[in-house]
Amino acid sequence: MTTISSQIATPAPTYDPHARISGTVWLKANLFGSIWQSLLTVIVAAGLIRFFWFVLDWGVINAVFYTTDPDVCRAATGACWAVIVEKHRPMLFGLYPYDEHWRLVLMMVIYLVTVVISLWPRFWNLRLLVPLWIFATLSIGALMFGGVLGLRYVATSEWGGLPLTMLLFTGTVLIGMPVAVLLALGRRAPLPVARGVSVVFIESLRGVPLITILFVAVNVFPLFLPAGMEVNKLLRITVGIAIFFACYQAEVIRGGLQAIPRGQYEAAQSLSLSYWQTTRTIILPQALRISLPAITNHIIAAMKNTSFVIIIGLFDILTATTAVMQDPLWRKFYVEAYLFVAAVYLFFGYALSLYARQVEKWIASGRI
Amino acid sequence: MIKTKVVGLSIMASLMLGVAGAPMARAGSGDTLAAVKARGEVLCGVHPARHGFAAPDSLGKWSGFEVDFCHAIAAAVFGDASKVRFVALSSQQRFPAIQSGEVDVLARNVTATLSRDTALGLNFAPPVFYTGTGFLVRKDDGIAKIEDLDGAAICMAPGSTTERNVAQIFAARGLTYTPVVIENNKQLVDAYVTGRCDALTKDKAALPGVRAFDTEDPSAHIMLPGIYSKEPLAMAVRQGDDNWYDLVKWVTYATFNAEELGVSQDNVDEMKNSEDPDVQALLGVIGDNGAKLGVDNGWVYAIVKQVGNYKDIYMRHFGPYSPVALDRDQNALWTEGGLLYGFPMQ
Amino acid sequence: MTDASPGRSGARPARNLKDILYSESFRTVIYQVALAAAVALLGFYLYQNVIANLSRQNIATGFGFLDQVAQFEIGETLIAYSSRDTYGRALLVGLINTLTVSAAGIVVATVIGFSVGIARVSTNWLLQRIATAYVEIVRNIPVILQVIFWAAVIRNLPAPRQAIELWGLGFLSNRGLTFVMPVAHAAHVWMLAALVTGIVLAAAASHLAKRHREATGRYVDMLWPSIALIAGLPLLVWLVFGAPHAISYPQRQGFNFAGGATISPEFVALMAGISLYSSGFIAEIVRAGIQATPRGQVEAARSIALRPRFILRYVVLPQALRVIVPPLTSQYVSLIKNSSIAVVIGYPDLVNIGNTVMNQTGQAVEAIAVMMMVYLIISVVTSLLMNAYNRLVAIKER
Amino acid sequence: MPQSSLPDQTSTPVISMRNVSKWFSAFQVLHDVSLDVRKGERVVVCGPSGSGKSTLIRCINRLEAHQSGQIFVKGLEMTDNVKNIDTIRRNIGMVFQNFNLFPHLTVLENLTLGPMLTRHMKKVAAEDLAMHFLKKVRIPEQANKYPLQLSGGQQQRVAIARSLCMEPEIMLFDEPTSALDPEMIKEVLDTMIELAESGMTMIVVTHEMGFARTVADNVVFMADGRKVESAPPEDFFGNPREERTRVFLDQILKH
Repeated sequence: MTTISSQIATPAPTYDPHARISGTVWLKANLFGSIWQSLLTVIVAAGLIRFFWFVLDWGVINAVFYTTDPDVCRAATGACWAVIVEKHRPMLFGLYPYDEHWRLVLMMVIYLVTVVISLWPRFWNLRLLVPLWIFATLSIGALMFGGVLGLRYVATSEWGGLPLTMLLFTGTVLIGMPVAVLLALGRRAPLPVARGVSVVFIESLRGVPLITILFVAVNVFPLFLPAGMEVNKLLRITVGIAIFFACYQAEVIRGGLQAIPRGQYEAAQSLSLSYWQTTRTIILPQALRISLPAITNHIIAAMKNTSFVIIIGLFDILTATTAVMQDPLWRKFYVEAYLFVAAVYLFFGYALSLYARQVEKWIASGRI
Repeated sequence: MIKTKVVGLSIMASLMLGVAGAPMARAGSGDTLAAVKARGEVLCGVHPARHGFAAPDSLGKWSGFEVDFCHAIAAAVFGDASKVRFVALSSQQRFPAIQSGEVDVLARNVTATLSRDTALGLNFAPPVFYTGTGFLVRKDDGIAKIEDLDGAAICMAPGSTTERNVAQIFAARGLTYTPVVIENNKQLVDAYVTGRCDALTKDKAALPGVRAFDTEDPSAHIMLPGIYSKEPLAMAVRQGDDNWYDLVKWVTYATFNAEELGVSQDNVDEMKNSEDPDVQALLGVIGDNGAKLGVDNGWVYAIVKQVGNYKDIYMRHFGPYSPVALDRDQNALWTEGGLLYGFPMQ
Repeated sequence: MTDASPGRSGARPARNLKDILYSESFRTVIYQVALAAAVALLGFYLYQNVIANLSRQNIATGFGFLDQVAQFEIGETLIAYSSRDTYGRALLVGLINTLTVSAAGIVVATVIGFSVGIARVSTNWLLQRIATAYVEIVRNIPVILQVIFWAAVIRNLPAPRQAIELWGLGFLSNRGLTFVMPVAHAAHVWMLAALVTGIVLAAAASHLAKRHREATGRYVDMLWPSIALIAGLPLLVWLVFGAPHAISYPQRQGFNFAGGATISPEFVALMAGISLYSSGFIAEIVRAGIQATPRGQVEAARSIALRPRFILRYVVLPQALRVIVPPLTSQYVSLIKNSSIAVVIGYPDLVNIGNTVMNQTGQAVEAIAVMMMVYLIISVVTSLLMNAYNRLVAIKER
Repeated sequence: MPQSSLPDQTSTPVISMRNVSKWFSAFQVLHDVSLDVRKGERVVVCGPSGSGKSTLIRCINRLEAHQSGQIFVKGLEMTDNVKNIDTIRRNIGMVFQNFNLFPHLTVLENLTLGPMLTRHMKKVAAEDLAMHFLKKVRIPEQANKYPLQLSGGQQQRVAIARSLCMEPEIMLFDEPTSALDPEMIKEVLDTMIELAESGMTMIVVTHEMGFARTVADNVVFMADGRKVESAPPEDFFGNPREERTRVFLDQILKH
């Protein structure tokens, strides 16, 4: 119980944000405590001002925001944000047939709406979520693949850009989390063989770089299948990233499992609950709550890890951007393009961590 | 935990060694042609972006010299050249992809060599394109011959025959160089264009495409004259499936022979009425060439009608008005001093 | 754990079949046998498929290729290598390059990470905010994007002819960083030996000083004598050899620079990318470590009148390191693994060379197996070292 | 070991332990313990810490497995037969020292979990049952709170109610009051006394000698894994036979 109560007891804040302190006191305490402090503050502030002035100068004042002529950009001393305007479609959608890009836009809208609704506790009820996900899966599938309703068929090898990143990420989490839970349970199982299998699996995959796992998924795995059997490459890659993700996540969940006091198992046993009943209703709900912050970190890491597919030539948003930056006319403005991609990742990463913080609050207040 | 890690390690090691040390045995062959027919399309492994040979346009439609040979196979099998699915393969992925059956045929700038024929378990159809190692350099560096590249940084793709050829070319002349080896083609070209390397080396035939499409000012780059190695590019299939190999081989010959017999995309319908027995056999008016290969007797007609003969294909992508203009040189028929020699189709 | 020692249960032997079927110990065995059999069968099935696939297509197998001649050159090697060496040696070159870039990356990441981590808990609000922003940004941008970005930055530096000159000490160009280097001299080996000797002597002297202090209670400050030993001995050797001071200056020559030493663009880009990325995580680890030492500890140390230096040395550091070192090690391992993205920008690390080998030989299974094994060994060795360290510093508790 | 604890009544015991021994690796925690508990009987087990009293009752519902001897519950032998274990556990409720409530479930959910999952009761019926027992332990108003929002005494009463929801015939109490602040001990003991008065068969491991004196039919004293003495409370407190019992009682009653 101590673990849960320590979860609920929020750490005492170092300072009370609502306390009204006078500005001078605050300044003295935080910026000008001593001579050295003040000196440091001045130097840092000077550097900061220079930096922000540079950003303003380069990124706003002298920047070109819209033009179709790269020479206009060349003439400017500031940033060329026009490259993003000009190239946003190949960057965001990769090799997907140009005329069909509207399908990807629609897909992303459906995807984001579905995800946002699913993350909202108010809508956590299966009668809403199950139809929603069936609808989302079917419509996203129809939009991405086509071949129905008069939509042109688009093979997975032509998918790309941000939608691909989203699908890889979603697939990784949806496939990886159950695998992670199973591996974590296996590693804590009363059966030595199950423990052994899980340990070998987890440790050998955690010991190698993701790249080698992608190599296996792309180059070696097909050899493991009987002749004539084929598994879609995109699926193989997704499963590869998912299993890699699961091995790290399993260790996090194991930490949560270890934190559950023995008494919880005993109480469940004395109520005559079976192993799976105990795991499902007593152990996992607590273990997942305990390890939530670490789980979130790995989920965000999984999103970043999707970018590794550049190595095997999948056209995610990063690969697509590097390809776009091949255009000799716009090549010079790679900084702007990569900043844009970085901003996309930062945005989604930040959104995820904000949500995770909200979930922790909900847990603390007993809402979930 | 350490103990378990070590155990895991040794288990994995023994697995890997077990796979590798397995005895070799010849097993029955798969039937690719039947599989292709059942699937309704040919899976063709192509280069992700090599102008002139294979590249998707901005609408995602593939075009190029090798792409057309994929279409030719589809035309032969289905009578419909469009029944192809293109699988873009990096140089690293190409051999595992054909070995594992991810693609039916590799039309991806593969140089036919002995070790690839044997150790990789490939079978090579007749070369469709003869080329050699070429070097793209900046004009204002004042490089005129290979000796001028002494000490240069040279960009190249890993695992290509080029990588080995350059090592030999330089070693034979007592020259040194620094290889910059990058798998991702975009990154590779980028490294040359931005000036990381003094030279970009690829198959000679691939360099004009880079110059035309990837450099800011194509006229600022030149290709070194001379041919430094043999690079016969050929379509490759898996070993152990002779029927499929035969088909790919004869599709190649058919394009040669059609050109030799003067059967082109423009005149193929008229030529169907030709009195020449060779033309008649070629176009399936007489004989049963198609049946012997397991396809429709009008297979060559379909190829020429929908894709063209060798010359049609060549001119479409390397003709004088294409961005990647290339002289035919060795890639002319034997009758015109080139190396293309189609076996008789009797 | 749901149940204690199922193996030793059962007050009396089972009497009939039904009893056996329902007995917990029997079920435990059955489940495990079933699991083991399933795993074994799956393994056997996959193995069979690989063998069938490889042999049907007549693909070469085995590790014999490691002894074949590689026939390709490698851009950066720290050991002698030419295209006439074997694939095995080429892979070794790659491994050494992996370790080199990782070692450099670890040093840089640690320096930045500790600085930022300390700034994160600084009492200066401004500095603390900047450190926080830095951590959030470098941690949340994919490492591969950072590496590609730095590669692009360096490629877009001027060509050697217009190289940026660095105060006469070197040049920065799209061929990397070229800088002055002392001309190799026999003295250098001896200086290195002197350095090692100096460190050993300094350690011994400190130990003696400690014994002296324990015996007599008198404190001898060994800080400056130690510095003198470590820095002075090599200096002395250098003077003995007549102070060889020939220095090789890089000169523009042909396509590139002659003389001096050069760090390749790929090395710099890769190292910058992976070390900046890791530095964000290290900063967080350091912050957690610093905050893990309760204030009371420092106050207690002050109350027994320890000097600040001793408070740091004997109270704060040991406790902080205990919190910092384990996650730091796994961060190092992950940095080593991240170095494998060298393949994207063309630094010849293990994976990049392995990639070439895979292409040349067509033996994807074996080549990938070699790569995986090497990384697995690296991480196992690291965790062994880690465990040894943990045993060393573990707080003795009951 | 004398078989002195066998009561002279003729009805068959609901719990019967014969020469039960248990080891934790090399350490023997139970030495040939025999004990009979009849229907409606209230047994208090006491003894110094580490004497094996908790282990003893944990063997009865197999939270620990004994290694020799026999345990019968309602005539069914406790072996490693999973069916027997399940049947026996359904008949036995257990209350722990640390309550072991499920902190992520509300009080009501804690109570309905067992009936719904193992007895396959409908949700409504299980909630009715739960409210019935919550009223019995006098905290029906806390039904929708989370365990950690309750006081220790309230939590332990919820734990008792949770066990009762399984409608067991026997209740085991493993030091139910030793984790509680003094002012909360009484409310829990009161609940237990009411339960005893309703005729429940109970085995209680406790240091509350007052409870033993007023409620127990039989007091068992354990030391070093052995059953040292077993007697009705008046004999046990008034005239202990064994020296060890006397020493123990002296220590515990002095304060």
